[in-house]
Amino acid sequence: MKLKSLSKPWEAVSYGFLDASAKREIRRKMLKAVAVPGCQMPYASREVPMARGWGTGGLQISLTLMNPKSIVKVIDQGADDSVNAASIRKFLTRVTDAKSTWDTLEANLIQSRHRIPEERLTRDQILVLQVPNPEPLRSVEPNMSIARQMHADADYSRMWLQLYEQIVRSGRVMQGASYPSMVNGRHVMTPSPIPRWDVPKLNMAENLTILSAGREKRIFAVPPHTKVEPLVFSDVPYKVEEHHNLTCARSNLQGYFMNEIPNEDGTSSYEVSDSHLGIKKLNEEDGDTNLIGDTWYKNGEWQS
Amino acid sequence: MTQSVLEIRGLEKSFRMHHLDNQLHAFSGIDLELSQGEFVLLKGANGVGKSTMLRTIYRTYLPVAGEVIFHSARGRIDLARAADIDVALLRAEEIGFVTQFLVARPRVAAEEIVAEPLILSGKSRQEAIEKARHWLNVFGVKEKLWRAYPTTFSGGEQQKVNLARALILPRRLLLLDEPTASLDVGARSALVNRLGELKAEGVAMIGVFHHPGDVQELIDRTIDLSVETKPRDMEPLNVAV
Amino acid sequence: MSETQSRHAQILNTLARASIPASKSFAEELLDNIGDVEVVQNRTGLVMLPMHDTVEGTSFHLGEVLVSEAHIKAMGKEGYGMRTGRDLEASMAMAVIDVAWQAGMAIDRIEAFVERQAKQQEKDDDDQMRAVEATRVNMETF
Amino acid sequence: MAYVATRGGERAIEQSERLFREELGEISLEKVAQIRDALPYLVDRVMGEASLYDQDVAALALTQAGGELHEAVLLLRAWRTTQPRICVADPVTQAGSHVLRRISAAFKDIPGGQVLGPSLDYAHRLLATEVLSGEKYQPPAVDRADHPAPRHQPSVSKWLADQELVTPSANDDTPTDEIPDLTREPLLFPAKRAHRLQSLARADTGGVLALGYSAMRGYGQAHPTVNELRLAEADVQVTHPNGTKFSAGRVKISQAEVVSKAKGEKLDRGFSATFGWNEVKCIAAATLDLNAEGAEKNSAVEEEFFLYHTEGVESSGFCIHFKLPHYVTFQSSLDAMRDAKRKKDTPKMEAAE
Amino acid sequence: MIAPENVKLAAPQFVTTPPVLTMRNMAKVYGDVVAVDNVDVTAYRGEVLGIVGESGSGKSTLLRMMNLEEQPDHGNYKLDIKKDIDNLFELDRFAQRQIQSRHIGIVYQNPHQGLLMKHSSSGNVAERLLIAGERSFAVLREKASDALASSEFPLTRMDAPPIELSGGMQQRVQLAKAIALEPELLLLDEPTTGLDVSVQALVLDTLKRLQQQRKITMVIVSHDLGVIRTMADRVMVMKSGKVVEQGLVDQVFQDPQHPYTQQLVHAKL
Repeated sequence: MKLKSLSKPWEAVSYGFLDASAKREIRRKMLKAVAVPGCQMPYASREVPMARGWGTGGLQISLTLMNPKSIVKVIDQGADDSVNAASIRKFLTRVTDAKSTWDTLEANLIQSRHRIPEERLTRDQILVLQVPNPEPLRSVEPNMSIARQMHADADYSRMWLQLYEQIVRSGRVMQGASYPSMVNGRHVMTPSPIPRWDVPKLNMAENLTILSAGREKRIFAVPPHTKVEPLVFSDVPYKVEEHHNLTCARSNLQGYFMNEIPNEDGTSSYEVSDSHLGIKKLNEEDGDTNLIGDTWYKNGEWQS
Repeated sequence: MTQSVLEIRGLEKSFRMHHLDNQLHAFSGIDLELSQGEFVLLKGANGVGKSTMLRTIYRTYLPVAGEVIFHSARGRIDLARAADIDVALLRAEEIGFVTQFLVARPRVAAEEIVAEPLILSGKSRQEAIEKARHWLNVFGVKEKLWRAYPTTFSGGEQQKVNLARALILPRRLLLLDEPTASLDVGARSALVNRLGELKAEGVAMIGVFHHPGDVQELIDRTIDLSVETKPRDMEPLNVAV
Repeated sequence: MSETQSRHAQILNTLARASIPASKSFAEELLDNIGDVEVVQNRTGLVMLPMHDTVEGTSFHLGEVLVSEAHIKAMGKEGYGMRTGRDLEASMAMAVIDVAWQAGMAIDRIEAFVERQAKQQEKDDDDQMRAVEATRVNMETF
Repeated sequence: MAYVATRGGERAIEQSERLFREELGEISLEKVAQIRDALPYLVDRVMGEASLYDQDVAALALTQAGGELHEAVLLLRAWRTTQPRICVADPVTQAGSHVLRRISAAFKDIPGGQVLGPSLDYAHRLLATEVLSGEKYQPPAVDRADHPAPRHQPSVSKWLADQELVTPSANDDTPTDEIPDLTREPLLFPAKRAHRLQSLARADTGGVLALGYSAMRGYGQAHPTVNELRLAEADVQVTHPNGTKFSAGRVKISQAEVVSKAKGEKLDRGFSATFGWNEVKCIAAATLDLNAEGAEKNSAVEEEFFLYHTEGVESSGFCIHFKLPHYVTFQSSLDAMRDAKRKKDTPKMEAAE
Repeated sequence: MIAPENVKLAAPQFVTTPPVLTMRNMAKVYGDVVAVDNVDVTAYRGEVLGIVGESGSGKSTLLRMMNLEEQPDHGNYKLDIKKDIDNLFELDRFAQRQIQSRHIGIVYQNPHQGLLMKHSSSGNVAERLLIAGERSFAVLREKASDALASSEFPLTRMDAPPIELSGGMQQRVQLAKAIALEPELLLLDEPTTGLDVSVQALVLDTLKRLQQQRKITMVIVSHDLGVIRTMADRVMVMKSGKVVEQGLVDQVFQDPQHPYTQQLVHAKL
């Protein structure tokens, strides 16, 4: 008998990369987050082989939720082929043996940075949003301890004040993405930096949305059929980006959130931000039918 | 039978000066009764404690013994022992203290200052200002000054504003501490007229006058403090109310 | 602590720092006569290392130390090896020597091996600490 | 034929990584060993910040990251997540550590004496340029003393406690399995002391130095004096299945205790320790610990402020994440700006409508 | 003989409405320092209660307790507006904050303590209204400008941040913020200390006018006897955490009973 025959080869990585204790903690914190919609639940947040700020929060949720039957879609700024989305998708499928897709309708798990797909999500889908700054109060109160107390007191006057100040200074609410929103009438959350265009998609949605910040170690959730109301004054209505009349230069889609592409002559052209929606449109023109599912906006108008 | 307004019995005032370890005696054993519409003159040599007595009745000075029974519209009360808040209430509604000094406030017009007691007593602003202008006129303050700030007025003009303010509201009891000193003739006669009116309305008054001749016709009784009490020293502090 | 246990501790201390090649070849020799070996555990892993803070006496984690671990059963005894680093065979060698010592097998040879290793470790420590002693600042200057 | 987008992204990231690795060249066991042996203090720093002690793995991380410290620390931390946790060793104590360097700046002499150990503190920082001309630099050997220094040294802290100059530390009898661990539970404020010290042990050296230095320069409330600084080796004390305790080997640690110059009757103290030999981090971190009590909200010496901002993996990660595309959020802001500008150009404010 | 203490403790005979503010046995110790030593305070509707004393006398601590910013070691605090609550200090933090934000206004000596210096002045006032749940932008504008106008703040500058304003104007913004919700109780902590004498007079005048117009109950803390004499109806004199004397403001200033008050009045007059 030799030592070599007794000893094991040196290697060990758990299924889904995270060890069982990490997944258990994250599952528990997700349950808590679902139980108190919009309330930030602290979690330990393990280090994963990706830099903090690059979606490690979303990644830990996906790794915990995924199994070999999962079909995962990863988008960054609306695009499946953007570099970071590609990198995360590669890692997720490598450590879980799950399938990946670009099609919103086909996926049962969607990890996204900064966008919600234009096609309506269903009760069988989970949306995981990567969150850089989970604290909506950060801009008015950088100190986490004080901010936590403000949440406990439901004291959001500073947030309203911020909106007041913007109107006083600029004549309108200047908040771009990350529009602070009241969840279930109790907790104000940041919907992660999705554009204002996407915030209504969270309100009374069919799907579960989990928001996770790896660097800041917070998980929060919008369960299905939960109210999500952007903070607005009763006499100053909420306005989404004025993209209703823009047309995608590549797919001819109109009335969806667009990326602006500066042209050399000083003008701009536009390209639909949900890149796979554009691909579907092109494929429909090539003869495929009914590729595009039900969408939240139609011809630029919100469909309630 | 006229109704009694003030009954003073065995009133005594002395000042304890802790830093000098000294007791200054002002007066003691004062008895006095005052009825509605009665005007009593306090007299006596300088330093005999005339002003001190007015202030003791008003509770600017705390009596050390005796009673100061005041028959208020709300009932009978001993001012020597009344709670501060009650004294404050009576001062706002029933007991006036008239001196020659005005405590003016910056950027408040003469008519506003005069109208203030009426406003505080619940009169409408318009009514109060109208009354204030009337009395400013009576005491000889020129119309162009009504809306000016008394902080910029001469001493004499300030005094007129002060009298208009002090006498605008009918009181049950008026304490008069040399209100005529250094008044010009016109204002003085206006004051005497006003005091006469108030007396006729039933206001009880007790006063100290440098020249009692000014109010001779109003005086019902004179009390000589030099006889009533044995003064030993002057008042410790002479600060305007 | 019993005398045996205290001796056991000394042996384990020495084995954990013993020369890896020497340990391995000595263990291989022992293995020939050990019979069936059940490997309960052989892995690398982390040992949390806490420390006492001198200010408030709080225990806190400095971090984790990478170790290799081997846990075996043979001759009715449980052999155990753990040493810093990732060499799985080195910890296995330690476990083998340990189980043999506990079973009373080749006691003289094991004691002699441990003795040699302990002497060498003692010599290395002594050399290091004499170098350190040379850096002592002599404060009795006047 | 269906339209298929080119997978430009995936190809680009693949080639980008290749380009980086191509420039670094081959990585071999020899290369890793060379880095481990030639740069022990850098290896120490990486082990400390990753809070994972193993010189070989740390040297590999450094090699693989081309010496990019934050990348090396991240590599190690991420790898650490894949390793099972076997057990918790017995706590390292002051009395039990093998001391190789200990000095006190608070006292001229201390019980046990001032032992300089390995240090460049008094060296003239002259470059050995002759090496670049082809000569070898051979360090002169230490003239060893005829007797060894004592392995263990008394603690200056204990002496201060005996003199009633400090409040003696209570003995923490938390079972080792229950010592708070912020890699398994979130950091919340006010932080448990164990969390604070663990976070500082893992903190980025440069970050701790910058904030600690700001406190030393006067932005803090207490000025540190080094009560005792130690470089030592500590036993990893574990338990055999039959209950016998033994040391699985030794690891290098550094620790510093600083005291404030007395204001009241007792000295305030701060403490820090980390894996590897890294004196500057320990002194700076102990200074932050010293200043934390009663610190003003949002000052650099407030616990929440310094713990959040010295987490190297988080701060470096967040800093480089700004390289990721942000055109959706940028677009959203542009829309608001253009609208506001339009409104400014027309006289009436919508808000006033 | 009439003992001054008996007069002070006499139950009101004519004033039958309950006091707006009643504090009993308030006590607070910091380390070895007794900041407030079993103090009783009563304040009636529409009156101005002054508290004088040197720094360290406990007057500011007492005021902070009135604002529910500071919890006492023991003591009982009742506000008439919350008749059903026997002791506000027994409420949880959340409930205390509700009362603080809706029913109590405060003006601090240092505008930095009371204001967001870089937000607009109107926004500073609007924040109070937002806390109370106002959600109409137009109403916020209107109410904020009303409060600023009542504080004699020039409305042309209503959106200027306090940091760009003079000290006197900053105090007016604080005042507007304090009165925006028409509180029952207005607390002033050295509101004019640090201002030029002329500006000080103007601010005091605004305060006085506002107090008279709205019949607010006001508690003003100052070490400046002149301020107290101008503003207060009644005054409490504090020393080393204790109330050594209280009375009508003219009485306390002209016929002080306690050796400390005599010393204070002689020194300052």
